[in-house]
Amino acid sequence: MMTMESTETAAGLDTKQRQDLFRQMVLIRTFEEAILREYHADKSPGFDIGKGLIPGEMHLSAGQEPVAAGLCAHLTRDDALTATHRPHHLAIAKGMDLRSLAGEIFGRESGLGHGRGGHMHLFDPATHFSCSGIVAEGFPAALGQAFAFQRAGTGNVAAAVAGEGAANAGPFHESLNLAALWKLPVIFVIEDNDWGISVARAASTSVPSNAVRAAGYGMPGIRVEGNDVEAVHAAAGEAVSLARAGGGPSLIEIHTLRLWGHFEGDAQGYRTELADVPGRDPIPAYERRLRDAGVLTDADVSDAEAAARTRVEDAVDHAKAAPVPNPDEALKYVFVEGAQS
Amino acid sequence: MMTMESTETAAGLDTKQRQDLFRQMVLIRTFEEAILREYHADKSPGFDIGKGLIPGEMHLSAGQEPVAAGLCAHLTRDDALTATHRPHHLAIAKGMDLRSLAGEIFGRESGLGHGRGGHMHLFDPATHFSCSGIVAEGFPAALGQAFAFQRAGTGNVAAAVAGEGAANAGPFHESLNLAALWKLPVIFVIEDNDWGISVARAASTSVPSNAVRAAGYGMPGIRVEGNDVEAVHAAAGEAVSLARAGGGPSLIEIHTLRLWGHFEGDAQGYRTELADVPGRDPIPAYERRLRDAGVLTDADVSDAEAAARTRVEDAVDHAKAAPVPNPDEALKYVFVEGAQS
Amino acid sequence: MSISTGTTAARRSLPIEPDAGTRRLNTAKALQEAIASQMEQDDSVFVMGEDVAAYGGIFSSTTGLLETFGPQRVIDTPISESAFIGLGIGAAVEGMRPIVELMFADFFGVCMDQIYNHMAKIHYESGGNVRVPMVLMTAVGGGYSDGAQHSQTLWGTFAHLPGMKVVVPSNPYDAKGLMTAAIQSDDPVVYMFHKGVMGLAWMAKNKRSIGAVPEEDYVVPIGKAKVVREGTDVSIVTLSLSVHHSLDVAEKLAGEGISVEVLDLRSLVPLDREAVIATAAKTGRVIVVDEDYQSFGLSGEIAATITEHDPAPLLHFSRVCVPDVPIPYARELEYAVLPTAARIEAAVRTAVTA
Amino acid sequence: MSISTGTTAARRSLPIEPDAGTRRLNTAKALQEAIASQMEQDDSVFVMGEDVAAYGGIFSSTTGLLETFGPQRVIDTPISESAFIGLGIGAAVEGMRPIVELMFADFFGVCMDQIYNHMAKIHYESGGNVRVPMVLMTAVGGGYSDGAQHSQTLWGTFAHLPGMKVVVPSNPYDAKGLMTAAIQSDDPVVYMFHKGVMGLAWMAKNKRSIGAVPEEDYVVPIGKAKVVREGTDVSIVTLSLSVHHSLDVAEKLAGEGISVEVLDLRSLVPLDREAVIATAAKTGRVIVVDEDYQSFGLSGEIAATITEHDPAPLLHFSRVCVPDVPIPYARELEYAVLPTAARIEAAVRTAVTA
Ligand SMILES: Cc1ncc(C[n+]2csc(CCOP(=O)(O)OP(=O)(O)O)c2C)c(N)n1
Ligand SMILES: Cc1ncc(C[n+]2csc(CCOP(=O)(O)OP(=O)(O)O)c2C)c(N)n1
Ligand SMILES: [Mg+2]
Ligand SMILES: [Mg+2]
Repeated sequence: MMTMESTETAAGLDTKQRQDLFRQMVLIRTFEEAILREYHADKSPGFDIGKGLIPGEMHLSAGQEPVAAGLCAHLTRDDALTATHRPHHLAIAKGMDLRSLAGEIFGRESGLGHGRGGHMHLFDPATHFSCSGIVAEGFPAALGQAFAFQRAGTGNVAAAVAGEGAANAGPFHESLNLAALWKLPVIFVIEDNDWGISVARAASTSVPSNAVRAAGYGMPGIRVEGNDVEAVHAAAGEAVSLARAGGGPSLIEIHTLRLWGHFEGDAQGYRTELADVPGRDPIPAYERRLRDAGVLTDADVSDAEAAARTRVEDAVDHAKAAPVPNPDEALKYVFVEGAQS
Repeated sequence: MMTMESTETAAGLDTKQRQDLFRQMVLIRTFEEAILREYHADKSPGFDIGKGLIPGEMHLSAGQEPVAAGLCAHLTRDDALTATHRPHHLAIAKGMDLRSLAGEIFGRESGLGHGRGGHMHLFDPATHFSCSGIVAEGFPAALGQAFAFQRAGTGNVAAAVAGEGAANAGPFHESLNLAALWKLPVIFVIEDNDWGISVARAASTSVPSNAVRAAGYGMPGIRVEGNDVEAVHAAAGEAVSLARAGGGPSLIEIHTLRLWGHFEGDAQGYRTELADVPGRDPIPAYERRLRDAGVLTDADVSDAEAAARTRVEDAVDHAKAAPVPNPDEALKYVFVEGAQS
Repeated sequence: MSISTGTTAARRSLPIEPDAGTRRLNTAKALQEAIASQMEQDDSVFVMGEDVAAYGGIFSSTTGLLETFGPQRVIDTPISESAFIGLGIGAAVEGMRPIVELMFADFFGVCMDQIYNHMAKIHYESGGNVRVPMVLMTAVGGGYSDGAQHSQTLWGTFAHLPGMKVVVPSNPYDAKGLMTAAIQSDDPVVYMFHKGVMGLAWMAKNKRSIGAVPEEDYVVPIGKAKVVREGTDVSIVTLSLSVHHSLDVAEKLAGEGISVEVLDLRSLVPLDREAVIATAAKTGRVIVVDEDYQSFGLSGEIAATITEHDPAPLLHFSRVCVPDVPIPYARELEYAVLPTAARIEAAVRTAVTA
Repeated sequence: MSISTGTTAARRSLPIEPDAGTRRLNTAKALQEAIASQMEQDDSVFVMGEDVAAYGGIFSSTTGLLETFGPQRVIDTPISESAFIGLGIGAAVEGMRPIVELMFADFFGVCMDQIYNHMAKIHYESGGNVRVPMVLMTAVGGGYSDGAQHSQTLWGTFAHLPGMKVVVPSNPYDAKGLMTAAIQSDDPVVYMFHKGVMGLAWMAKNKRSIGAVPEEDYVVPIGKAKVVREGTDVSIVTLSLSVHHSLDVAEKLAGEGISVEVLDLRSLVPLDREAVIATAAKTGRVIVVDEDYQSFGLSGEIAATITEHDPAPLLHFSRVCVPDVPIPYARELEYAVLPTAARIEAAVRTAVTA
């Protein structure tokens, strides 16, 4: 296990790449802010989780953009990625069509799953993206995708992302062992945002870093501190290269930040460090850093924000205008062949 | 992780203790040989697994006596132990009544579970012994027993034993994390007999030693080589003392030997090293060592064997003479209170 | 491993379904009160699960318990369901009385081996020598667009597998009485509460999620159904949130002269087969309303219970269940597959004209 | 993630239940042959599980495949069921056609989340965009004293949960045809074979575990039951090993002038409800013989299927199942709870006099 400090990591990134990382994070944040707005727009008076244009549990990823941007910079659309109940940042960075994503979140026929899945169940053949609402049960799918890539000899890789809470669940262990045993091209990524709902990392995990667990599988393990997109980029780059070259899996734990509640409606009364959360927002921090380095101007920032806003609002508008699914077709898609029993 | 070599381990054991370890192993082997004999006595012509006085799958522990003897020398009847589908050696060393054990194996009313459980399902309140036929699913029970002991402040500990195959299953990981997190008095013991049925350790486990995995939970891990009862005794002693003193769990992996097939009837065609298995039998080896050290005489050996034979044949005779369960009572014991639905 | 008998005596002396009185609580509060009272009286009772301490349970099953009983008895766990449910089993085997929460029943697939092969079977396999006096508490049900992995009821799955009792309260009174009975039971009990009957501030509230609850301890016996509305034309056999939809329909149709009897099963294991047979004999027309998947579950068991007793009185049998489809996310789709009042009403109308 | 359509065309052209011919195989061989033939024709088919390679499957489901296809396509796994079943799902999503063995169905509790929340739901949640063409093959059943954790059939549990097809062959012919259909299906199929019908050398052999099997490829359509014996007095609705016990009883009672119809369901999902309704209408007296637990399972589903269609023709309904008890170890106890020929015969005698 190694620890990578954020100061060492800019090396090798050119201006375009750094701007792209910034733009990717802005796009994700803009999307999440729009969903936040739409989600709460019509749930009052008296928050009702089932009401409104976007009903149900909503797990937003604000604060965790560095993970998605830094990791997905190394992945093509033909690589695979599996995510969790908190998937939007990764879906966007992986290149999912924003209209299909928003459509699914709004439960419309235009959505990725024609409204059957919802925000925790995004399956996109175009970007080989999937996710699962069951903690840690997304890991194994990545093994299978990596297995298929390995057999086909495509050189593609699969990334499996989950929270630090998931790293205490059985499938984490089974998946790391199997991936290492068969040298599958998988990159395991743990997003350590300090919390699993209301349970602090120290109350769930017997060791300070999941990266130390990599040694138990004979794979490289690294913990990235500082919620720093460039450090993530560097660590992910090594892991992806290793996997593509046939060197097998790696484990990366990234110390990141859950900027908002576990889900919308979470009052976070349990959260001791709540006061200093806003100050840890990674996007203004990265903006400052790039400005200080002279690679980001006022115009670049407004352009990034405007471009993001245009794409996101287009996706949201499109979703809102799309038809809701036909209730008479609720049983469609249970099976490919034939009706259900 | 440390590795303990067998040559360093005799230290601290007096003659009586060494003889006791030998006697314990002889007792276990004698029992397993008797079950082997009885199991096969009436299954021919043409082996039929469901036939005979002892029907069903039979997983015998011959060759793994050093684990049971070395570990259980440190446990009292009030400590707990959970085992697997291969439980006899541990049950005997833990002090289970041999008649109750044999009675259950023969499926008699006199058995521990009145014939309901069978050889993979031994539950003994007197010795806090339990086992499970589901690989790795025995681990969690030990956490709960240790939790109860911890809350009651009794100083008792729980040992959780399973094979090297089980160490790749999810509950292994979940249990080690939780035990370490809550500093539960548990001793995790992996019996590495090189095989999980027909799957060689190298085909199932991504690292050469499970002891390295202990670091991923922040607990001590040790691998004991040589199938050496005194080395096991030493390692277990440290782990038990640590747990009793409130120091939390440890992991011990013991390289041991499956002397016979996975279960009776296993032709072991897959087993590449079959030819040299008999030469690795730990009991003659220990006998030679104690004889060489001058602490075991011909008389001691015959006495140990005779005493074991007497106890074992008594238990077997008792089981054979006991009544079979009454089929009209097949539904008894589903619930404590009331009939089932 | 020891057999605790103390609370058995205590249970015998508790009132059985006493008068409800006038104090009104919501279901969540009633449930919390049952747990708190048992924890006060019995040190061996403790609560464990994800987010049960500071958070108070995602669906408020444990609100306030941490404050009263402290972190030694109200314990947050890692996301390691097999390990902590198994821990509960091991503690129960040693004489403690754990209440373990599985946050959503939908997650059973990550820990079912502990539940059905261990918790439920140890007593039998041990020939009665080892008891597992444990409560596995879990939230069920949909209706708020939580998708295919967070909206299931799944009680048919638990009830199918032997060795565990299964209770499913529909209202505050039963929630308290069944939880008290569950904690005091020497058998493992799966306690399944529907999110929609808890009376949560942040979810559409059923008007019957608040009701009269005695302050004293009492039990609702495990295995006893209740006729919650008498009727003569058609029987609805149901449970949990669907009881309320069924009562709404019964009230509405009473105005049209259709008399609907509603049987709240309350327990699935043991199943009160006498009550099922009695209502079927009374009306001859049976509708099972069940938020679980239709096939191979509760609705079939009701048909078999009636017909194996005597098929003759049965003039009509139908079911309003989830039609063997994963629960869809979009509201329009989800409400097309849930057993809504509209579907129940249509079924009743069909039944009386059949 | 890609949709493979190649084999769909292949499937269409395969004969459906052709003449059996004269070549006789046992069920295990028939099953192996189906797998081998599909592996030969389609590189994307592979087999994975514990002890499926050198050992050939604990119950001989994969004997000989390693020798023919090598370790890249016949793959032993660690004891990590969630991981390797999930691996199968991921590979299927990418267009492969995995056959994954879960050694005993009893182990479902360690990996059910992958099975029922992932394998079975992805196609639906994706709105039909992602297919999971995977076969989950597993051994079921008792009768040889393997105890409560290794003797269960559990098909009711799988059939209750939507999104996976469930097939249960009782003989060599169906074993081959259903496996071929399962591999070629674009839906996930759970293939449950009873150890007692495989014709294993080391287990009591049922005389019908050897039978005529065509050499060519063919399919037994998923979802089609079969009347394996015509009769007029009473219908036995059953599956798997119990088909043979039922046929034995039917043969015996024919001598006494009692005419028993035996329906082999073969598939549980989809369930051939028409066949169930037809036999019930024909005889009016239905006995379900089921080696699964009695309550909340298959037997209830049969009662509901008949009565929701029309309760009137049903004169008698009864069940011969495992009476909601963990499978006991001791032979005397186990055979007291299994659906033996003696219990079936007694049920038939009761049915015809009722
Ligand atoms: C098996 C399982 N257990 C519990 C849950 C409920 N749950 C959903 S998210 C969550 C916390 C996850 O924490 P972490 O893995 O750190 O991810 P984060 O939410 O912080 O992104 C829990 C307990 C679940 N979905 N699945
Ligand atoms: C969850 C589960 N998967 C598979 C099995 C089948 N099985 C029984 S024993 C065994 C091998 C166990 O190997 P190991 O843990 O090394 O123990 P050993 O038999 O060598 O003592 C397997 C695969 C099982 N009982 N439970
Ligand atoms: Mg987290
Ligand atoms: Mg082994």
